[in-house]
Amino acid sequence: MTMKKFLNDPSDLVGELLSGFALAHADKVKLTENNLVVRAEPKAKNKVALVTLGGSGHEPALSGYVGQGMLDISVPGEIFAAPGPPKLIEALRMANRPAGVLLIVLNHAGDVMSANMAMEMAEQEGLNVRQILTHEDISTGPRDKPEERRGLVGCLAVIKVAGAAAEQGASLDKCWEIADRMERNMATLAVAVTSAAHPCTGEAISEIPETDMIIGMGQHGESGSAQTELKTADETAEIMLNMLIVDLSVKKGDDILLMINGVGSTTLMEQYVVLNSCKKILDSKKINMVRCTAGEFLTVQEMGGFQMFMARMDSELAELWDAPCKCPCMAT
Amino acid sequence: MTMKKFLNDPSDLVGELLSGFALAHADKVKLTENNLVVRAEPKAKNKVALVTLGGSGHEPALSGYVGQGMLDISVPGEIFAAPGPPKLIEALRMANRPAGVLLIVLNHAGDVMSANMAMEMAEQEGLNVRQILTHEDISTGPRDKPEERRGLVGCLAVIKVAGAAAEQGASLDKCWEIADRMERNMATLAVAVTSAAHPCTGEAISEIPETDMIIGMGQHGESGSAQTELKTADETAEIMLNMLIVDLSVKKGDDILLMINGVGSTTLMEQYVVLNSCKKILDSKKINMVRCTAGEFLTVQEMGGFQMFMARMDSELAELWDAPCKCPCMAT
Amino acid sequence: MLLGAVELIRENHRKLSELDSFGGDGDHGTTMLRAMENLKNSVASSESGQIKKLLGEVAWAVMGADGGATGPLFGSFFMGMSNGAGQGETLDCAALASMFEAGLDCVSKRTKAQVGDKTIMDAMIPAVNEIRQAADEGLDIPAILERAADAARQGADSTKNLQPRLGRAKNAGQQSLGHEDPGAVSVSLIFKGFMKGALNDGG
Amino acid sequence: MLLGAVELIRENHRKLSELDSFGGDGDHGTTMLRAMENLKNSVASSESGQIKKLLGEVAWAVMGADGGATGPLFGSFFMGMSNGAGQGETLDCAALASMFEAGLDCVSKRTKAQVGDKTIMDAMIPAVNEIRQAADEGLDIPAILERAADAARQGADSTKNLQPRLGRAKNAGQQSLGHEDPGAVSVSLIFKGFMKGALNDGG
Ligand SMILES: Nc1ncnc2c1ncn2[C@@H]1O[C@H](COP(=O)(O)OP(=O)(O)O)[C@@H](O)[C@H]1O
Ligand SMILES: Nc1ncnc2c1ncn2[C@@H]1O[C@H](COP(=O)(O)OP(=O)(O)O)[C@@H](O)[C@H]1O
Ligand SMILES: [Mg+2]
Ligand SMILES: [Mg+2]
Ligand SMILES: [Mg+2]
Ligand SMILES: [Mg+2]
Repeated sequence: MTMKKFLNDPSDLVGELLSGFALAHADKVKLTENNLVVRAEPKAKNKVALVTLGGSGHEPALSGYVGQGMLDISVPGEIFAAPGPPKLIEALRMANRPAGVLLIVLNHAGDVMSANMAMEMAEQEGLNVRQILTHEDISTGPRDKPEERRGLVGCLAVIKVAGAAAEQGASLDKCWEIADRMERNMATLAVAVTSAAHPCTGEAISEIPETDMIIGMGQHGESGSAQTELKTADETAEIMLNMLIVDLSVKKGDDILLMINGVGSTTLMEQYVVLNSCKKILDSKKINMVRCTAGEFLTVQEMGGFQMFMARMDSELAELWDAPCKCPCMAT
Repeated sequence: MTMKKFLNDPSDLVGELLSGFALAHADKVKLTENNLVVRAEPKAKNKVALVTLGGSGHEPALSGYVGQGMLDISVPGEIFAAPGPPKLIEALRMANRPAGVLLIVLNHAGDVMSANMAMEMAEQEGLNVRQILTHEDISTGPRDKPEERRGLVGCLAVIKVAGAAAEQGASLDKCWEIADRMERNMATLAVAVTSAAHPCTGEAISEIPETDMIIGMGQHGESGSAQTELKTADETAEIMLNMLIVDLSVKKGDDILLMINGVGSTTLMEQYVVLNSCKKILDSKKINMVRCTAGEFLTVQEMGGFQMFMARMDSELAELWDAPCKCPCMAT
Repeated sequence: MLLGAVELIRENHRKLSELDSFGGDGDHGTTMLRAMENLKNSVASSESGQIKKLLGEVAWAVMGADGGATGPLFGSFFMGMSNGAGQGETLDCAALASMFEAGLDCVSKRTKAQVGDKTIMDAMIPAVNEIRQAADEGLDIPAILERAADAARQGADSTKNLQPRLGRAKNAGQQSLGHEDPGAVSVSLIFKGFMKGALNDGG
Repeated sequence: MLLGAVELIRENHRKLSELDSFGGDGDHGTTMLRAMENLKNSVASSESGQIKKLLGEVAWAVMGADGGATGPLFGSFFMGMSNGAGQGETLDCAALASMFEAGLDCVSKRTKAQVGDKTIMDAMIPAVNEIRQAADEGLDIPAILERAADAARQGADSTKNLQPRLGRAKNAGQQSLGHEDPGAVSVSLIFKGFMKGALNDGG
């Protein structure tokens, strides 16, 4: 199967995509000389700044969430590859302020290494930065070994609630506490049905048999744990919900946030159908889906499948989830 | 190739997708008993109401644009099939008010027939409705035969500017005039690279050779006019821009709005790359891209490709384009 | 009479969708199926024995199937038939012909399509003309409908060699050459169903 | 010495990406290529003849390739070598060994991976150990690097039969069995490149 993407020279890909991104959303973001994505109108200096980093090719993540109520700086890497420490330390220096900086890092080897190196440098330089790691992929490790869990779409929830807290003037410690509370109460599980092509190599990034689906497939098409034949929306939702409920020990009467994240070619139509399936099942279990959403928040090129995200919510988290935001790819 | 979609019984598909849609966006929209999509908080009765209709399977269109600053009621049909006159007349009755109702119709046989029949009934009943037809697909007919041109993503621009005018309290005649001005000054061209499966039949809705792209492919995979081998983003942008520029007689120094609409599996990454290509080309032609955007606004399931939309803008249209809106799938 | 059509569409909907895939969007069978289910339900729930009223309800039900072009076109056909029907509970042959002509008239208001455009009209126009002629010749209703069904079938067959000039399939160009127009085939199935239905329930 | 590595990665980047596709995300070759282009540019633009300074610049350039895990790991290797290098413009064999050991140390700070985890460490640890041993045996620099290259190559080969326990490929399970770890192959190519480079430019 030939790759059918609209591209120019793949070695300029990230630069071109970021330029196009900045054009499309010039009212909300701009690019620095070094291709960091920053707000068009910076946040007041007396409020905590949020910074994140991550590979490209997952649009609208993560730069699509730079803006009022969410991120201050996004540090995009190359396709599926975290940015290196040089860009990240530049971003931390730029964001640094007395109120402090919260660095949100998804648990993938490259992101963590870059973040750790930049954090060491930041400490040496006396920058005021705290780090939060997101690791909620229940398919890659048990809850008591968070270091084995990958960071999936859950980063969005963490950015949303911590970003809202920062916008409201919360301290760095408070923002960190909010982010940490969200992080400890969330879980994600992915399912994949079709592969995608790596935009630079043109090769398929995974192999999925014609009639199968793979539960637990990662952000970059890394294989997952369970392979079964393709199931209906109801059946798939039931399997995934049950795994998330067990992982989070969600009980009858608990309040949860549910998010369906389409990873590429799975249609919004299907995401709504799955969300509707989830609602029926959760109702039958008397679990309260107090908030929910569906959409393409963090994609893996044109891969088919979705990530199901669940989080136990308290009233403070729900309020921060609802708080207004104005970002290129998320606004209320 | 087996269809790999997360679905239940296809005969309930539209109902399920609408329920999921309403769950995901409960803060902005709700469903009537008869599955019309209406605003959660209705617009003041002294302002013009906007109504549209269209087949399902094109999510987020059209119901994703119900909300403040855009539509009041969306009448969703079945998959790829316009709703019939019974639902539409119900919507027009519901929307009817002294300030009047603007009905926006995309030029497809079914939509137009339903709209005409409903308009005849509305007239008999004395409802205060005016209709605007969008037909901007330059691949299906010349500019002087608008009735041959299909309605593509341009409906979004019409809804945006007319919706903003309505929200600001403009009269029905003024809203119609704005919609008509936008409509007469816009043009769209689509390109397709991969097909999609019809969610009810499971069959491919078009056939595209492995290494080719088809310029002029319609909203539902209907074949287009020109078939060539797959080209780079720059080359594709050049071909499409030139055709749009000729059609609209855009001249050096003109102000335009450009919109890249991903129709399914073409990534946001690619859309940004294409937008960036367009900017370079337009700069070289000294045409001012005063507004632009990219995203999945009106899809054709998981089809690969995009629609390129261009409109000549004046300052009033640009201001209305910028006006705030709060809809499930478009917000500023 | 009407329910015979439901049965035939149900049996052939896959083929109709397949025909619609040569340049169209591949949904005509699904849509006709939905329209016919609605038709069946409306007949079942109708309390009136009056043909005019029944046809009016059927028209609204068919249009309520949200079937793109199909709903308004086939709905208009029944709506026109309702307009053209007398107030009674039975029909004579002349009234039958007038009723079908009114149906065709109502469809003509919705589309400019003529014979040769590769649409439903290629089957519907000859079928309705044939009904008038057969009625004028003094045939009985089952025989009239048999002639209509034949004419519709021939009309549908003739679309094989046509290029579409209207509707979604218009831009398909060559793609649909060699294949019948799905809408015309639906019309022929419906007339065949009327015929079968008329033989079964006698009218 | 360094530029020999650039050449070999350039020749083999497709194979490296392919190896990364068995359970990884298929980009390792692309990433290494970018890192090596950065390395080359930084060597070209470096104004210092001092090894320590040059390696520091190289380390930063490699990390600046935004290469996921690869940037920090290989960057750390050069960073450690820079830390371990003396102030001069040439190296003796013992200093060479210390320099490489410092490189390995710095990488070890970034990862818990050991021999057997199917990562770069399967090639890097034996290669650096071999350098120390060969230096202790009194060999000259090209010979030392030849021994290192062999050890790295053997280490990379050994990853074929391992299951990954760290990094993105971890969850691949069986998929990568029978295939070498791409990172380990890169390390072996780099050491081979060092050897070739040392033969060419004599140091
Ligand atoms: N303008 C028209 N006039 C007459 N018949 C039409 C017209 N447009 C479409 N049709 C008929 O409708 C059929 C397609 O119906 P269907 O697939 O159900 O609707 P859609 O084209 O909206 O998907 C065509 O085969 C043709 O017979
Ligand atoms: N935690 C780790 N420790 C040591 N080496 C690692 C680690 N994670 C990944 N690697 C090495 O990196 C290689 C993959 O590199 P690359 O594909 O460039 O990065 P990414 O995994 O971010 O896509 C693996 O083959 C492995 O050798
Ligand atoms: Mg990678
Ligand atoms: Mg249709
Ligand atoms: Mg059709
Ligand atoms: Mg990789």
